Amino acid sequence: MFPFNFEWAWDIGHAIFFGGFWYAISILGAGMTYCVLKAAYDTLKDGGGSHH
Amino acid sequence: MDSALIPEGAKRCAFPKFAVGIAIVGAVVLWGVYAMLLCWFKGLNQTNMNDNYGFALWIWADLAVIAVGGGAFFTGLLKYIFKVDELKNIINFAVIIGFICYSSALLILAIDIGQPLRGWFIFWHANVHSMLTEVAFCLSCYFAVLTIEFIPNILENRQANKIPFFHHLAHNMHGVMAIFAATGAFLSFFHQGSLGGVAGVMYGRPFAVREGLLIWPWTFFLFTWSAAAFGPCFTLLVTKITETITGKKLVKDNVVHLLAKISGWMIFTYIIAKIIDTIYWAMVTAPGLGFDISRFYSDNSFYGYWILLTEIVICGVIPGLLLIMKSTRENPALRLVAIILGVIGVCLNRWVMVLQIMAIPVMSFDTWALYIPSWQEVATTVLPVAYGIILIAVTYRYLPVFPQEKELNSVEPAAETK
Amino acid sequence: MNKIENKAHKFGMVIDLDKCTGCGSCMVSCMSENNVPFKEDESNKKDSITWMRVYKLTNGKSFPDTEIVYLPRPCQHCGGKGDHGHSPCVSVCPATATDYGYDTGIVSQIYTRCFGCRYCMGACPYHARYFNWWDPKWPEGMEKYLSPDVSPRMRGVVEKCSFCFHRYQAAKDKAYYDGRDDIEEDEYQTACTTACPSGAIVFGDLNNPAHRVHEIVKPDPHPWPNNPNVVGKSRNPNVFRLLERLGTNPKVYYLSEREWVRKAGDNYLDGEWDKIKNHHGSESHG
Amino acid sequence: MKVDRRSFLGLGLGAVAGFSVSPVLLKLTDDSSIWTQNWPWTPVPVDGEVSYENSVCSLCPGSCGISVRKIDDRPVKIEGLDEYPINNGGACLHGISGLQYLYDPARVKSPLKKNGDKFEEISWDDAISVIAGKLNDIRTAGSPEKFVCIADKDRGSVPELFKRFLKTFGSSNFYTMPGFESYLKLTAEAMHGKGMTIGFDLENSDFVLSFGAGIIEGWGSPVSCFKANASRKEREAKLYQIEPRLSNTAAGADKWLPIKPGTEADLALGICSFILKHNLYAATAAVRFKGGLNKFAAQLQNDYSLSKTSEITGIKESEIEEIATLFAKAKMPIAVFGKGKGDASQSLKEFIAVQTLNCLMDNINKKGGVFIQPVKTYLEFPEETLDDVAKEGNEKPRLGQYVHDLFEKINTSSQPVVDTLFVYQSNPCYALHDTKTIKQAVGKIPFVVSFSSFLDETAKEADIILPVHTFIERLEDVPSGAGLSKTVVGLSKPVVKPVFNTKLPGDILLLLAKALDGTVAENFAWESYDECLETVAKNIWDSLFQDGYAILEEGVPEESVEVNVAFLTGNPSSIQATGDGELMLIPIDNMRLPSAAPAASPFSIKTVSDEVLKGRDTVVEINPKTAKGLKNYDYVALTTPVGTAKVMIHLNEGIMPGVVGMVKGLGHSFDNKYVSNKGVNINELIGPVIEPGSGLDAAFGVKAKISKA
Repeated sequence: MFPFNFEWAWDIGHAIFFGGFWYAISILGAGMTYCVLKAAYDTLKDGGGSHH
Repeated sequence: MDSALIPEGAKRCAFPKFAVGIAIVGAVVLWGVYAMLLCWFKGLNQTNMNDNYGFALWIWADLAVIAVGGGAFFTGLLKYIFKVDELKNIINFAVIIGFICYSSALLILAIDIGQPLRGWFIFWHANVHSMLTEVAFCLSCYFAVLTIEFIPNILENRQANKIPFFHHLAHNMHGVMAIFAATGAFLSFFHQGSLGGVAGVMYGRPFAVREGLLIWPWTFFLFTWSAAAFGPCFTLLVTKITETITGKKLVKDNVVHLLAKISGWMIFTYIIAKIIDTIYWAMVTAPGLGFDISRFYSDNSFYGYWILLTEIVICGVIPGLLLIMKSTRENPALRLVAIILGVIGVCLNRWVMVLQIMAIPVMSFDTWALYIPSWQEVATTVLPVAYGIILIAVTYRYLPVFPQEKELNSVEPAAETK
Repeated sequence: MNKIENKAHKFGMVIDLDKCTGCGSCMVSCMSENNVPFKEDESNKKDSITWMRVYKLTNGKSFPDTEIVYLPRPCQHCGGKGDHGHSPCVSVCPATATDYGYDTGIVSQIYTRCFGCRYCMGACPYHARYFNWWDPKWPEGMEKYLSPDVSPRMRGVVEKCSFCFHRYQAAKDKAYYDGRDDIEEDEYQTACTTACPSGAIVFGDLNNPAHRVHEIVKPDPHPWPNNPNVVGKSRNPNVFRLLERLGTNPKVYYLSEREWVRKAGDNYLDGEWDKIKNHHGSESHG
Repeated sequence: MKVDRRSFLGLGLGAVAGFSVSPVLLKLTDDSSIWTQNWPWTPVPVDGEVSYENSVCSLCPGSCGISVRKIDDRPVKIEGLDEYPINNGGACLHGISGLQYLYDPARVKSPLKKNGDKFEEISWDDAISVIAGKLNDIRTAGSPEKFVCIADKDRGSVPELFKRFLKTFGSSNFYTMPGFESYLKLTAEAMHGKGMTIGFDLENSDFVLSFGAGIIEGWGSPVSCFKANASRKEREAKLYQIEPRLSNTAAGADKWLPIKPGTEADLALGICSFILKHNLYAATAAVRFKGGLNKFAAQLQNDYSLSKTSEITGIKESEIEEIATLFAKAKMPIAVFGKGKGDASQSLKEFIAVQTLNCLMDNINKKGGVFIQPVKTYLEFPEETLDDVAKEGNEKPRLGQYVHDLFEKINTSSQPVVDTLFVYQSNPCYALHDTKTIKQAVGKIPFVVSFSSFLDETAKEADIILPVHTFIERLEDVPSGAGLSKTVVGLSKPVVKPVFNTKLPGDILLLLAKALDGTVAENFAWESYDECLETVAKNIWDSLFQDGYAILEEGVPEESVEVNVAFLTGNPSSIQATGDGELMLIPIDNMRLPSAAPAASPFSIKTVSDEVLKGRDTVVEINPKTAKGLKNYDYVALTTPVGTAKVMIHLNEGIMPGVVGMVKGLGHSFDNKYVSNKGVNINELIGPVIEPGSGLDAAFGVKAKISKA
């Protein structure tokens, strides 16, 4: 799963498979990071908790 | 008692009644958990699997729940990418069903493998040429997507939503949901497909093997397609069951009709492809390996042509047609028949592609191998069903799952049923 | 690249079914050599670990025209379609726990890597792979006879015949120690081969024309015209492989003068056998 | 409150998040998988230095050379010994499984004494003194002939020591279990003179006509036979197999001739008759026949015309003609006898009838023929000195001719005829017909001593069990026999130190002798069995010690042999099976199952087909025509005059209609769960049938009924 695993090979199979995998992971990670950061920002902007 | 958690304006049964219901299903869960622990601590000798039946009931259940859970990705795809806006009224529920199905699938896999503590080797020491590797990666990633899709709905709980951070988080996640849904659809395409590929690449098994496109056998595409086609049937079926149990209408007819229509056309096109695939396999692939297809359906006490007929015609062609035609589709009874047949059809397909493959002798001097699962296998297979019922009950009670519920049930004070 | 290819072995065996008596020596020699466990009831052959299993075949005729033959079935060490090393099992293992040795042609199994998904077992049409449904247990004291050359397998993993790979390693070590480049034919023989009282099993390097197994099998280096996935078809009319038409390319060959036995090695449509039975490798290279 | 809850929540979530990203989880995951790779309950064999030791296997009469691979002092693998004159590299599954006997759960770990229903451990000293006391009492009472011994065989230094022990004690009652070798001697003695025996040069014969001999079922010296059988292909030698069932031998033969069970002798005589009638016999043969051939020929013409033979045996006249002609026309034909493994119950008439075929073709003492020669001796024991008690005892008649007579006598006599019984390395309570009566007889004997490595069925009936080393722990001479064309004595060497508190059988006898009154002790004056063996085998000791074996006789014998068919001219009737069932139950000898002692090993049981043993049930074979609607693995009750057993059915096209085939070697009942309590012991269903003229138990089967259970 990482280049340092010994069965890793720099071949087309690994490139496509793990390319797709890490790409998907990145999108999910980036998306969630954005949501969480933005939510934190929005919360602070609202003025710390009194949201009624 | 728990009224503070119940969505505003929604009517729910009394807590004790709810608690009793959960306890009953919970007992089933405990039975399943006991069987699961037996399998983990004593090993797979607790099952009736054997060296001919390395894949058995569990793998069927796994494939089946993933297939019927396909409603989540397909509905998401339609809603977020193809902008079929009506589906927003059922997407929450589709996601919850998907979440249940996929979490169950992962649990079953964790019980099924002989060395659960080494299960992560499939990621760490991945063999990228194996369809099962592809399944594991895409399945896990897609489960993450489903979780992400499920989170906003949880955060919309009356109490959770009062917390500003959660409120904003849910809001923001809704904003970028299309990206998640697109990723989910991409991942789903591959893992549904690679589950089909698991069978299709077994070129030592003439019953399973298929020719295909590049590295993907035709079963790859058929599985994706069938999951997209029959998944919505399951979503509709569970919605119907939930409506029946709660005694409330939860989703408007036009939404149901739309999803049923899409499903109908998907089933219809899928079954044409499946028929072509079956004919080609029966006339070309298998005979090329020395097998007349009668070999796969005779000389044993269970598998006959009836299974092929049931899968393709009774549970494929018929539901497809019923859902395509407006008159039958909009007839509640016939629609129900169609979606039930559809769900049976896809489950039967997965059965055939797991258990019948294992049953059929390949060497000329080998014999049919039939097997009956042990109670431990049955219990662990029932476990996800019970867990699913509990999760649906809890989410229905505490989360605003059905946006149209309030509107559809505001005329009269609803009867208090669970 | 070429040099490495030339040096690559392709170990295989040919089993003379006319000589095999079904005595079971190969099975037991294999069990003893490879620390195969046993349990109280081994009569359910679907959960009985026998890397080498002897099948009993009959010609299906009724008394008194019945004939039987015994067919020992080790792991076939398939080369996969086109003999490219993508054996049915190797190509499906998700965790690279089974591998194809391009220098030996041997399909290995790494027990500590296997996590027991059993996909390889489903993919193998020969039932050559076995799962450890139970913890291996020996009666008190009997574990003293276990050989350190092969580690006993833990519960929950798949195991199978390795062509006694440890014997290859030992032979190679000895050759290296003696300052030789390569091993001799008789230095590396599997436990089943040496045990067979009838001498029905011949083991060696299918790539080496001087080896007996090559002399008997005469493998065709070219793909079979009828099916390009099939490579290494025997040019000996009495030699066949199990399920050859699937393109698995086993390295275990069988020899029999009886036609019904050769026919039982594969599957044929009605009437097909008579058309196909005289195709023995590509004629142009005979 | 609100703030608290929130900070608590935050703290909790933070802790979880922190834990998740810390290396702890990763480390735990990794550690747990490493743990699964090294589970403490999965054994790890200790490595060490590799060495090989050669020895001889004495599990069966085959006497194959073995090579034992050792890691330091642990034997880990038994293989056939290359270049050994009997098996040359090959080995049978039982020999290869040999190490499992070493650590067998049913091994007797120290001397045991029965107390009520249970055995108690006692010391060797106590065991010896108890037994010696008992034996001295017998001698004092003046009835030394009431001391009886049963051994597995009668050749080799250990059986000789037992015989010597008995003789110097004053008893002639030494018996051996039925074995192929004793039948060979019996046949040779009846036809060719005292002290003779028979060997078959199978590897050089071009036509083998086998009357049910399981040449690849464990007959004779199994590995040697396997080799001879396998080389048929290259030698273009033919094998014709005559038996009611498609055994492996029949399946591997060039032709299988199904015959009505128990009529093999008639077929052999029918073929003799045909050969004589058509003058197909060797011209040189006639002179060998004592009293000429004419009278014998005339008798055969009368009793065994082609049509009559065909009627008796169920074999077509044309086929009898064909085999008779092929046999007679072959360059070097051999007819072999001894159904199955050649041990257990056999008929002397059948042996003689078949051997007459060999004599008619005059392939006697020719390459590829039958070797008839005196039994080779190689041991030289000093002359016994007998005291009066011994002399008197030896004068008294033996209690019976064969071991089954002995038990018969014990059961029928009102007086106790046996006072003390020694059972050495044999299991009559399992292996003899009608085991119930055998056990009953053993129960009547006041004092039974078992010399056994395993707590088997007979040992369990004993009053004292003296545990002996297994073959792999032993020093012993192992003479071959078993119908081989050569006589080889191998030396079994202790390749491992005794695992338990056991002794060599020879040493036990020395200890016992020293504790006895009279002249017994002075006849056993050796320090140890080692010294004894080296002394008595001095003629071949050098070769035995250095090469691991000594060849006593090899090549074609030069003896000129007479043939006496008086037994046949006495016109004995053929054996009839007892009972009134419509089916005939016959035993099946299976290479993968030892039929007597020692019992199967876990490995060999594991190889047994599920068409033979299924779970705890014996599976019997019947022809689908006989099945009458029964399906595979249906339960049936199998009833014979001797007993009833619940068994499963397997439909087999390879067995004659009307015949039920049941494997030998199952149904053990001792403390080894891998081997015992599986299936039925066929000897519980068959009773002895005594052959007139020979006195042998010649039961080839029994009439039986089956009914759905």
